[in-house]
Amino acid sequence: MDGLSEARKGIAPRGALEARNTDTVEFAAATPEAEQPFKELGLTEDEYAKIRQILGRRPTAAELALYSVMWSEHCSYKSSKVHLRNLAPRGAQTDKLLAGIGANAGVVDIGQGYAVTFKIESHNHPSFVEPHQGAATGVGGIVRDILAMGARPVAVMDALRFGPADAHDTARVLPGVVSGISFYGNCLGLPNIGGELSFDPCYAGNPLVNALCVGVMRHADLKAAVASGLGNKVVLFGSRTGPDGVGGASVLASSTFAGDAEDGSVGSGGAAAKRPSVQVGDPFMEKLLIECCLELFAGDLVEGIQDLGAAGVACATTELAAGGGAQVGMRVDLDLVPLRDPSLTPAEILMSESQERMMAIVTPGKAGEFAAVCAKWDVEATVIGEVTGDGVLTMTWRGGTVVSIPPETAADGPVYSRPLARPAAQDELAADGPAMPRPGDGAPLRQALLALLGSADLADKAWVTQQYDAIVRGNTVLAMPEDGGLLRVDEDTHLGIALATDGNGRYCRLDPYLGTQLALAEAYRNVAMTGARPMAVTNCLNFGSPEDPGVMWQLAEAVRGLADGCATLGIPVTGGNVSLYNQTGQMAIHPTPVIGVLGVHDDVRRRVSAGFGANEATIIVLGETRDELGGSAWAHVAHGHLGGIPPAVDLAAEQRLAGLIAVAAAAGLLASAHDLSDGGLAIALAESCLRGGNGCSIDLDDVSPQAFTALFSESAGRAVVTVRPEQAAEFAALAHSHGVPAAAIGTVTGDSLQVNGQFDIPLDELAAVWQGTLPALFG
Amino acid sequence: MTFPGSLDDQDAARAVRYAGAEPVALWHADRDLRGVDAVILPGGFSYGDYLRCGAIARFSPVMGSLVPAARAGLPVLGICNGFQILCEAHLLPGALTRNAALRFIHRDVRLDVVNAGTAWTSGYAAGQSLTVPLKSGEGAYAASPETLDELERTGRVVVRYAPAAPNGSARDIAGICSAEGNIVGLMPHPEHAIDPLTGPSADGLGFFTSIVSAFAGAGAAR
Amino acid sequence: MARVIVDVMLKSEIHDPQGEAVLSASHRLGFGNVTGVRQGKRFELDIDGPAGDAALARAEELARELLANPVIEEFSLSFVE
Amino acid sequence: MARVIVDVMLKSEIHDPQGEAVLSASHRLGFGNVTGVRQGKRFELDIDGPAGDAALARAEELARELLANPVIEEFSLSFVE
Ligand SMILES: Nc1ncnc2c1ncn2[C@@H]1O[C@H](COP(=O)(O)OP(=O)(O)O)[C@@H](O)[C@H]1O
Ligand SMILES: [Mg+2]
Repeated sequence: MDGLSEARKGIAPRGALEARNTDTVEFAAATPEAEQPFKELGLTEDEYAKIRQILGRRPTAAELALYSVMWSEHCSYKSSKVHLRNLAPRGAQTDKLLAGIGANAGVVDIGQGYAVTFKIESHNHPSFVEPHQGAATGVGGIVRDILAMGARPVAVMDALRFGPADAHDTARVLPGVVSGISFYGNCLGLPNIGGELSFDPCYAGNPLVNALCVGVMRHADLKAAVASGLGNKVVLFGSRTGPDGVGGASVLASSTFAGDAEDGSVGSGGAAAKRPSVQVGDPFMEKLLIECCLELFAGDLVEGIQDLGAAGVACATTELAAGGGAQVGMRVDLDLVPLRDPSLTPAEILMSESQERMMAIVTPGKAGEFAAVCAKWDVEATVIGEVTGDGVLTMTWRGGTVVSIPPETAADGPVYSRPLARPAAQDELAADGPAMPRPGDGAPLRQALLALLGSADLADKAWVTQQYDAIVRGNTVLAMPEDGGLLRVDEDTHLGIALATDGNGRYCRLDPYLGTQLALAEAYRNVAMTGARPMAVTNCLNFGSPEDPGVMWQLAEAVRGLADGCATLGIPVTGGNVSLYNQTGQMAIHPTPVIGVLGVHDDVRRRVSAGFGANEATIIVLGETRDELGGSAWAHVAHGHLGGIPPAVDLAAEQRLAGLIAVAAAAGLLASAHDLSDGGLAIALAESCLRGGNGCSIDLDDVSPQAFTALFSESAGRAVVTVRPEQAAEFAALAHSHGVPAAAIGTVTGDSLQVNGQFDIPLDELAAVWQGTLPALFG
Repeated sequence: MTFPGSLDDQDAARAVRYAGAEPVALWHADRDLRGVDAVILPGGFSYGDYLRCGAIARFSPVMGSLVPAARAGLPVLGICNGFQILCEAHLLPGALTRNAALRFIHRDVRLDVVNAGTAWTSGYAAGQSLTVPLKSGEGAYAASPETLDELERTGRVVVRYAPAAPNGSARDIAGICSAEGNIVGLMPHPEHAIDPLTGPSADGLGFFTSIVSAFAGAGAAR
Repeated sequence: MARVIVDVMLKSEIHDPQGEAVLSASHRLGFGNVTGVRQGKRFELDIDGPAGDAALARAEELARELLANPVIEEFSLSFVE
Repeated sequence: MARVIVDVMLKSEIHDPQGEAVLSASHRLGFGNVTGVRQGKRFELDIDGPAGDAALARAEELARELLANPVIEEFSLSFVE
C-alpha cells in the first residue's frame, strides 16, 4: 500500500463523498452529527470543538482539511509561539528592519538603497523519507519565501546533520540529500555559498536538512502577503496542482515517526508507516517562476503575493485574506484551480503541497499584462477568485459552497503553553565533565590532532560542496570552505553581504541557553572573519516532541538564549522556522538551533580569507584561551564522551573581536583570518595551512601553559589571523585599542604544521587525512 | 543568448563588458540576431536539461537563425550548457555525457590551450596553461574513435584538461571547435575567471578579448 | 546467460517534470497529437545462468532493493531473447 | 489513444557509467551473478488516434528528432495495450 492512499484514507471524503453529495456548508449544517476524521488529520478533540464553535456548525470536509493543516504544528507554531514572542526585536535592534518576524522573511536595510531578506527553514522529515526530493524541495520552498518578499534570490546555504557517518542508513540519506540540494540549487542558478555538515547518532532517524536563502532588492520593491482592493483578482500561477504531499505538513511534520526506525531503513518500520505522497521538485519551473515574478514586480503588476509552501492553497488564501484586515474576504472557485489529477477533491486541492506555485493579488486593470508576462515565461496563470469586502473566505466547488470561514481564525491558530520542566539528568550531565586522560605532549598530541582532523565532522567537506555551484551569477567573493560566504551586491560600489550558519547540538544538549548563544556567537564570528559587520539573525529551531516537557524546556531555554544574545549584540532576529517532533520513539535529537547571521561588507575587495597566504606573515591568536572542553570535538572524537559544561560565552568580547577584524580588514592589515571553533586552535591552524597551501611554525606558550589546552580547548571569542611583519606593530596597537588580547605565536613558513617542542606534520600528511574521510565513506 | 533555464548569461555579458565590447541580450523566442558580431551560448540548465542537456534548447526559434549564421562563419562560443546545445544542434561533433563519478563537479581545473588559432583563442599562446572553474554534471565529452582521431589530426581540440579530465572526458578534451574555427564549445567556464575577486584567476578573459580584438583588428566593429 | 529488462517508472500520482518537459517540447516541435509523456528508466541486466524463473526472481530482488525507489517508483520485469 | 513505448539506450560502444555503477553496487549487495548492466531511458507516449502504423511512425519521428541523440544513443519502439 502506498502512502498516498494512506493519507487519503485520513481525509476520508474521497470515495465517501463521491457517493454522497459534495460536503457543502449547507449539507454540513444539516448533518451536525456526521462523523469526521479530525484525529487522523492531527486535530485534538478540543481543537475540533473549537472549530465547530467558530463556525457554529460542523466544518465541511474541505474546511476540516483547511483547519487541520493551518493548525498543524508546522504551520501554526502552536507550541512555540509563546516562546518565539521573546524574539521580537526591541529598541536599537529595529533600526535597520524594513519588515520583521511575521512576514515571509524579515527584511534588513543594508544601505545605498538596498535591502536584504534571508531566512532558514527545515525540511527534515521529507528528507528522511525521500532524501533527494525532500532536500530538493526544501531548497525550492525557502527560495519562494524570499521571492515572495519582492527580492531576487541570490544565494543559498545548507545546514546538514546526519546519523553516524559510517551508519548504513547515512549512506542512503546523505548522498541523496546532497544530490537533491545540488540538483535543485544548481538548476535554479543560485550559488551555494556555505553551510554545515555534522554527524551524531542522535540524528540517525532524524536527519536535519535546513536550507537558507538570501535575496536582494531595492527598498521600494518590498512586497507584502496581503490581499487588498475589493474586486482584485486572485491569481494562482506556476505548476499545476496534484496530489503531492497531501497531508504532508500536518501529518508528517507534526508527529514523530512511529515504530522503531532504529536502522532508519525506509521500507521497514518507521518512515513507511507515515509516508505521504512525496513532492517532486521541478527546479526549471522554479527558475521560470523567479524570472516571471521579478518581471511582474518590475512592472508593478502585483498588489500582494504569497508563495505556496506547506498547506498550499489553504495557507495562501487564508493568509492573504487574513492579512488584508477584518473587512477583507476572498471568494475562490476551486473548479478553476488547474489540476494535474482531475480526481482531486476540494480537501485535497486545499492541502496539496505541489511545488513551484505562487499566488498573487492583481487589479483587474493589470490582469492582461500579468497574463502576458506569465506567457512570456511559459508559466501557467489562472484567476481563481477575487477579493471581497465581507471578511469571509468563501470557496465553491461544482456549484456548492465548500468553505465559508473567517480567514483569521484559520490563519492565527491555537496557542499552547505546553508544560516544561528541566530534566533532572541535566545536573548529572553537567557534573560529568571530560575528565579522561589527555595526551601529554609530542606524539600523542600529534595523533590527537590527526584523529580530529580526519573525523567526519571536521574533515574536508569537498565531497559535498563540490556538488554545489558556488559561483553562478558571478558575485561570489568567498564561499566554502571559508568561514562565511561573501557576495557582491553592487559592482560599482563594492557593497556586499556575508552569511554564515552555525549550530552545535552537543553544546545545546549540555546547556540549551549557552549552546544557543555559542551558535549565535560562532555565526557572528564567522561573518566577522570576512571583514563584514554582522547585522541580523535568522534561526531554525530543530527540537524533539513539544509534548515532552524536557524538550519544551530546551526550546524555551534556547529561545531565551537567542533573545538575550541578540539583545546584547544589538542585532535583530528577522525570522526563522521551527521544526518539532524530531525524534525516533522516545529518543529526541539534541536540541539543535541553527543560527544564521547576515553581515554587511562595505568593500568586498577588502575581503579576508582563512588561508595562510603570505609567507613569513606573523600568526596571531586573538582572544582568551581557557581550559574549556565540555562538549568539545576532542571529547567526542577521542572518547565518545558528552558531558560537563560548554565554553563560556562573552558576547561583548565577540563584539570587540568582530569590530577589530572589520577595522583591520578595511585598513588592509589582515593577510588572513580564521575563527576558532570545533577542535580549537589545532584544527584552525591545520585548515589555514591547507587552505593557503603554506605551513607554519608556532609556539603554544602564550596561548596556554598546557599544550593540550592550547591546541584543543574550544573557548569562544577567538580567531587566528596573520599579519605581514611590517604591519604587525600597527595591528598589535589596534588590537590593544579594541581590547582584544593578541598573542603572536609564530610565522607562516615551510610546508608543515610545526609546533615547536611538540610535533611537526607535513602538509601532505595533513591533507591526506583531512581529504580522505568523506570519499572513503561515500565513494 | 538567454534560453529558459540559462543561468550564466549575466556572467557571459559581464565578461564581454570586461573585454571592452558591448553585450547584446538575445532571447530564445526571437529569431532576430540583432546584427551582433558574435554569439555566446551561456551555461545553465536550458529547459531544466530534463531530457538531455541542450536537447530541447536546440529547437528554440533563435536556433533557426543561429545555425545557418554559424555555418556561414558567425563566431559562436558555447560554454557548458552552450557547448551541449552546439553538439545537440550538430554544429559541433560528439556529445556530452554523464560525469564518470555520476556527480555534479564544481572545482577549478587547469586547461592547456591546444589550438590558439580559433576566433576565440587567438589571444592565447599554444601550450598556455589556464585556471578556470568547471561546474557540470554531464561534462564528459564522448565521440566515436574516428571523430576523436579526426579532431586531433585537424587541430580541432581547443583546450584540454591538464593533467587529466576530472569527469571522464574522452582524451581529456575540454573544448573543441568547428572545422573553420569560428564555433568553439567548452565545458569549463572562462566567464567565471575574469577577475581574481570572484574567480580563481583572470585567465578566462582571453576568450572574450580574442574575439573582440579580432573585430577591432578587422575594423569591423566598435 | 539471461537478459532481463527492468523498467522503472514514477508512480502515476508522482509529479514527472521530465515527462512534462518532453511533452511541451513535442508540442513545440509540431507533435500536437502527443497527449502525454512519462519518462522513466530502463535497465538491461545480464544474469549468469539460464533464462528462467530463478533469473527473474533475482532481478526482481535487485529491482526492489536497488533499481527502483519504492517511495516514488514502481517497476516491471521482462525477458529479452 | 495509442500508447507507444520508446526505449533509448546508449550505443554499445559508448561508456555507460550509470550502468557500471549499478553493476558494482549489485555485486556489493551480493548479486554476484549479475554480469552486466546498461542503463537507459524509457518514454511512455500517449498519442491521439488509433494504435497503428501511423502512431508508430509519428513516435519514431519524435524519437529520432528529440528523444534520442543519434551520436550516442539508439532507440526502439513498441506498443503497449
Ligand atoms: N552542507 C554544506 N553546504 C555548503 N557548505 C558547507 C556545508 N557544510 C560545510 N560547509 C562549508 O565548509 C566550511 C567548513 O565548515 P565548518 O567547519 O562547519 O565551518 P565553521 O566551523 O567555520 O562554521 C565552511 O565554509 C562551511 O560553509
Ligand atoms: Mg569558522
